Amino acid sequence: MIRKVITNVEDALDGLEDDMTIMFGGFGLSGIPENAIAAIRKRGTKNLTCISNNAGIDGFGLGILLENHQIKKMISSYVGENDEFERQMLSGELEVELIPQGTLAERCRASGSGIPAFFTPAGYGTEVAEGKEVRVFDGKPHILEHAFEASFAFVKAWKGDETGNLIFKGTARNFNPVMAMAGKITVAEVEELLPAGSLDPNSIHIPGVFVHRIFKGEMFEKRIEQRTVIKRN
Amino acid sequence: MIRKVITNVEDALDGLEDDMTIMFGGFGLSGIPENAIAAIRKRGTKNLTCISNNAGIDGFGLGILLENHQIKKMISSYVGENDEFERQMLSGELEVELIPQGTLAERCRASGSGIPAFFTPAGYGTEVAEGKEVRVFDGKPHILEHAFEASFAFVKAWKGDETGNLIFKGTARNFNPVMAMAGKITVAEVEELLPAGSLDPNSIHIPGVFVHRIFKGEMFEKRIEQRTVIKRN
Amino acid sequence: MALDKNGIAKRIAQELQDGWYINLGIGIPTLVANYVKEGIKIEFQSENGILGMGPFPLEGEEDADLINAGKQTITSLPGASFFDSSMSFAMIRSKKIQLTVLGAMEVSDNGDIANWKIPGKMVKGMGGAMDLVASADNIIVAMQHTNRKGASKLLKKCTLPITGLGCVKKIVTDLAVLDIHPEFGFILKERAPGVSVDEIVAKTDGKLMVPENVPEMSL
Amino acid sequence: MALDKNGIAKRIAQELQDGWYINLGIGIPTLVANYVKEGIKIEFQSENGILGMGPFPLEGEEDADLINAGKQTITSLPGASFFDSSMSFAMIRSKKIQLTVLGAMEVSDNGDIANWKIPGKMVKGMGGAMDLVASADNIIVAMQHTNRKGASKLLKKCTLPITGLGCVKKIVTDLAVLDIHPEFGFILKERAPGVSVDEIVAKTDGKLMVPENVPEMSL
Repeated sequence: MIRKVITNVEDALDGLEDDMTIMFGGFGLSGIPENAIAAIRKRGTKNLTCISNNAGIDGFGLGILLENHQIKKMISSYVGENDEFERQMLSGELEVELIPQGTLAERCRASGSGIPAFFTPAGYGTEVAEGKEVRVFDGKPHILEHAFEASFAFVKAWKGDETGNLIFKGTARNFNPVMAMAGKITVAEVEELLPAGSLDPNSIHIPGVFVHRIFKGEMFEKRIEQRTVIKRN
Repeated sequence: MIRKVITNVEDALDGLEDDMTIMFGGFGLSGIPENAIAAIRKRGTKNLTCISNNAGIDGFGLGILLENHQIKKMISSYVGENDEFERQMLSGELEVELIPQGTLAERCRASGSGIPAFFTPAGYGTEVAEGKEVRVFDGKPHILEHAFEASFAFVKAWKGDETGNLIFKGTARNFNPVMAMAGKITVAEVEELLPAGSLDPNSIHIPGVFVHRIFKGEMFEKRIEQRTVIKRN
Repeated sequence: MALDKNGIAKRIAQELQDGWYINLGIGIPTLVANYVKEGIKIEFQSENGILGMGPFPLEGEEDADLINAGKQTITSLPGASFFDSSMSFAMIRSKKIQLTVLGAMEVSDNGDIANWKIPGKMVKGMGGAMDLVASADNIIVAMQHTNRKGASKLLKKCTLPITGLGCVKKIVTDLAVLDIHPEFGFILKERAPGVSVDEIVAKTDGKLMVPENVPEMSL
Repeated sequence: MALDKNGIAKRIAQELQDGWYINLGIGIPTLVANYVKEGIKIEFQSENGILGMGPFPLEGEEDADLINAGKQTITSLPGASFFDSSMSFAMIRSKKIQLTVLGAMEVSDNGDIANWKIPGKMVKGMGGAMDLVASADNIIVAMQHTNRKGASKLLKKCTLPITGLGCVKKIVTDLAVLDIHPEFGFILKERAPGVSVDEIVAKTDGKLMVPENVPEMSL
């Protein structure tokens, strides 16, 4: 488990098969595993169930898997900003399961923590709670939510080392750490891949034990979804 | 909530009363809130229920509260190495609840995460599971464990800033972050207290939102419990 | 005259108290940050993973790795921290955020809110809204008093799928400030400048309590 | 001749495989780290919050902020990471640790283990043992074959309070290496050098399967 460095992005996908459930880190387009997504597009794996907070945009992020009809189902908290997504969803081609964002994060974290289920107040009284066990704690109703199971988790970090330790940058951290914890096979792509001992052991966000494969991403476009700025005067 | 800096350790204990349940970070003697413990000893607060992985040693750590008969009950995972503890426990003066270490940590984390209860496999089939709900997930029995409630959490960090952000050092991190998350009032003592903006926002272990009071510890003895070394030849 | 979006934001900003951590939703709520009173110290949380969020960056200083929950480029202020999504919702669910401001399609007179789904239309998802409304003790809704067809958004019972039950404490619309009381329903607290009580009564469908004296907002 | 503690540790070290993450309990298990084969790369986890634990520090270089779960001063190796207790048990419960070695007072022939409490004696607590045995897929117990009174510690059923059920896969004692099979009970795999099968049979109370040929350990 400790020899993790992959030099060829295709090797990072070894074992990825049709019909699998896989996770993708990122929030909007920030911190998404661009290189893995491109490689999955190239590999052509089909009928994927994808757990990802968002579904990319037309032509970028998970949008490129959607337009190639590789995704059977999306499990997300927010899926706006994507025409192809809307078309496939309305035509019934694409299944969509919407989950409160905090529950999505916690179900990933639970999966990577050996916690099969937990209670949360989020979604009580809404259609999210339908069919779920309700229990009152301290006078407040909560619903029982379960850990995800995912064959692969694809995450993107800023820096990584040969032992798989990961450090994320800014808000590109988002879902990446909890998904890194959750994957049966976790594949991390990083901007900088360093020898063991290069990173401060006190500043590691995700210990290498959770990461099975790591590679330096060939290219990070890092597209910005909403460019909001203050004009210089 | 944002003006948090305390200059006088007594102020850090404001509101601490007899019969409260309070948490103490640390593992063995490593990373314990020495200054808060000394102040509580001085304040003389009684009948405390203390949640702490260990119970200190004779004359140091929680040992000084034990010998002053301030602790009614200890909730811990391991309580060896303390004669006064043993004496009080065997005489019935001190109540002791032993909890698996991972469950102890997760019950703190749950408390600071708004998760009232979760399932864990730890302790199934043992006396720890007595009276607890058992549920099978994926063929394996788990028990339901609940979040703690603690009026105060006393934690020790390496560096902190005025907004309450904390960074821990080495394995002195241990229970400190999850307890910091869990306290109704969280009091952090730090070796270095810096102005806002001094710490890298990417390297914060516990965001300031969880910390209500912060002060620079006057003195850290940092006693070593088991000094194991390799002799120089 | 009815308030514009900035007017609503400005009125909500008056509710902000020194020392609060605040989560602002997308849309009008985001504008609240522009009207924080001088002399009070607050921190903005964005649920994608930042505390201590600052204003938009100067042109040319945008960073794809630094966005808010609306996917807009932002900056961080001194004392900020970044964290992952589970930590972000840990602080939300454990009530460490003192104020949540968000938009709504409908609010009922018992504080239910619907703001994530219109049957028959493309559903974008609830994002973090369900987690926020399920846990926050202090929720202010920022919205128009009526929808585009002129129908009231303040109802006896929400007709759209619910986001959370009995959670809204205060509403600021283009016409009024209203509190929600578990027994009395909407309580009219303030009118927008020049807006009559009659207009507000006419445009409110849910149970509404109108005190004898309803002052104009001072903005 | 029966093995000493270091002999037990040495034999267990032969089980270590390249690439494994390993958690060593207090006592004999800790000694295993001294006998790791050349050429294999493993990492030691200590549940108080370190991966990549190294040997004891050189005299004078002890750091109170760097200890193992036995509260001993340690060092960290290149590639190490520190983390909090919830993260530490997250990796343990989610089976990221390939091998757990720990001591025991009793093991039953169906793999139950008792190692935390003797009724009537001062109880020190289970520490992380219950979490470890409840989740680890690969548990080796390191212990003496008999207790100080000469009674077998390999039993039909544990008499002491249980730490975990049906979890032990292998036992290395001063006398033997035994596997545990859900149907056949203890299976004698190896004898300590010079120790007879008869002695092992005599000192084992639980169900024991003895193959025709039981080789001596090669240490």
